[in-house]
Amino acid sequence: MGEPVKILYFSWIRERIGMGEETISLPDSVRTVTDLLTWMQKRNDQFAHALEVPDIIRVALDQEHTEHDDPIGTPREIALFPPMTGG
Amino acid sequence: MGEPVKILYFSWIRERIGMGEETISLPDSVRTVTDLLTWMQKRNDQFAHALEVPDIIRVALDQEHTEHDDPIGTPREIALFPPMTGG
Amino acid sequence: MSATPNIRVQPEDFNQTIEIEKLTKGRADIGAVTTFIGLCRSEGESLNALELEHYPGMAEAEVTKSAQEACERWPIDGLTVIHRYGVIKPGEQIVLVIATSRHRDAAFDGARYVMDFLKTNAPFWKKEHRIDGKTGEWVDAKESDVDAKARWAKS
Amino acid sequence: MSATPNIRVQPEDFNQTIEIEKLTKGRADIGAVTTFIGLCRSEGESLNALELEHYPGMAEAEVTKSAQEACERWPIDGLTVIHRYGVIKPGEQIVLVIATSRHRDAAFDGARYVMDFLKTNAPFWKKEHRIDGKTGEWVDAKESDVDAKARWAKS
Repeated sequence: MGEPVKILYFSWIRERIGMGEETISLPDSVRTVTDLLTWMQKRNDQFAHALEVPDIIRVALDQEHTEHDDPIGTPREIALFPPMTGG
Repeated sequence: MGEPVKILYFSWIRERIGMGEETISLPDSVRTVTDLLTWMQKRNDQFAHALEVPDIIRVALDQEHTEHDDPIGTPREIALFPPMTGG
Repeated sequence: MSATPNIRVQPEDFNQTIEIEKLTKGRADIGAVTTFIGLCRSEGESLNALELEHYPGMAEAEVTKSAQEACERWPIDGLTVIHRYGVIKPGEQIVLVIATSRHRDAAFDGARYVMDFLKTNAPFWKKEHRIDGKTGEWVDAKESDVDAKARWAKS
Repeated sequence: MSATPNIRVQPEDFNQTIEIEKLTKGRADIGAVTTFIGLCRSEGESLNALELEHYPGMAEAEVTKSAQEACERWPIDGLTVIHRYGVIKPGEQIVLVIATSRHRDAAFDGARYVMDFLKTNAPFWKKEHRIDGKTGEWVDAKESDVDAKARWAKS
């Protein structure tokens, strides 16, 4: 397990998971963004529902957009959110 | 000679000719916009100076832009002006 | 046509807030408002004022024509164009274009289309009055304005 | 870079006249001001309000990034972006972009570029509150917004 990292959830991902923020340690097996989403999905039914279409989930590492095959690295903050609808 | 027609001059064409408006009859030989400019140039030195580069002169017939090979027709109002610089 | 344009050619200044309100007040179906304001620039501090001459009647007609074309081409809900004439000082407003629409693409395209066509087709001419009192030059037309109009050619 | 953008993410409404004045007052070298305002639309009268959620910190950072890119790409003299969050009623303002430049092309391109990138890259999400009191839906992202961003790809 790595260092504890803050995870933020937004929009309907936050609603489905039932919380906006948590601090957890990720298993060493989580090396890429895709690994993170796959691992998250298995945590419980709420996560499974929130992340049921992983392709559309956006993941930011330290407030920077990523692609799903990017390495996770050692961020202080991870955010999961759906496609953006601002403007 | 045709019916008298109002001719308007704008911008530096007006200044070089020394008047903004006149009403004249055009000779029957003036059939196109190019004919008009050629005839105008020969009227006096002021017109020759104002129209010395006929390619850039814009001619409107009844407030509609024309090309130089357009027929003159029988407009009530003709305007001569340089390229526009509004906006 | 999606909207009837409001066109004014006048010596008076204008207030973009009031003009935007006229297009948006009391309706909640407009999602996008694009506004363009053209200002009188000083040219290296040498300009005292611009004098704008226009061809009354044809100026309104040409602006109206380009505004109507924009309304036919894009789903525009409201379009206002105000162009001033007379003596205008550096920093003062010359032209206002407002296009409103449900969506931003139509509002951006409509406003820019009107500006591009107005520049080359509407009979206005600018003469410079210089600070040193010299009779100024008439402003030259720009080739780039002709190019700008060409970008709207339909392929 | 031609200008340092002014970026604000706030719940409060904004006044475009005041924001334009901040960019133009006291200088006469600006010839073009393009303003975009995004408004909250009612959807067939069924919408009571939009609730805008944002990711504090990253929202500002992403808007700043697109604004800086615009300032690098075009000769922009001033660029202001204000994006609201919280509950916004139909007809109210959501987002403001102002780009000023000597010439209109840079002002138009800069404002539109920021809007196109803001739409797909800035972490904001809209939820509908319906008039009938039902918990609304989260607004779906639009494919057309991804397409809009693609038009700025350099060839």
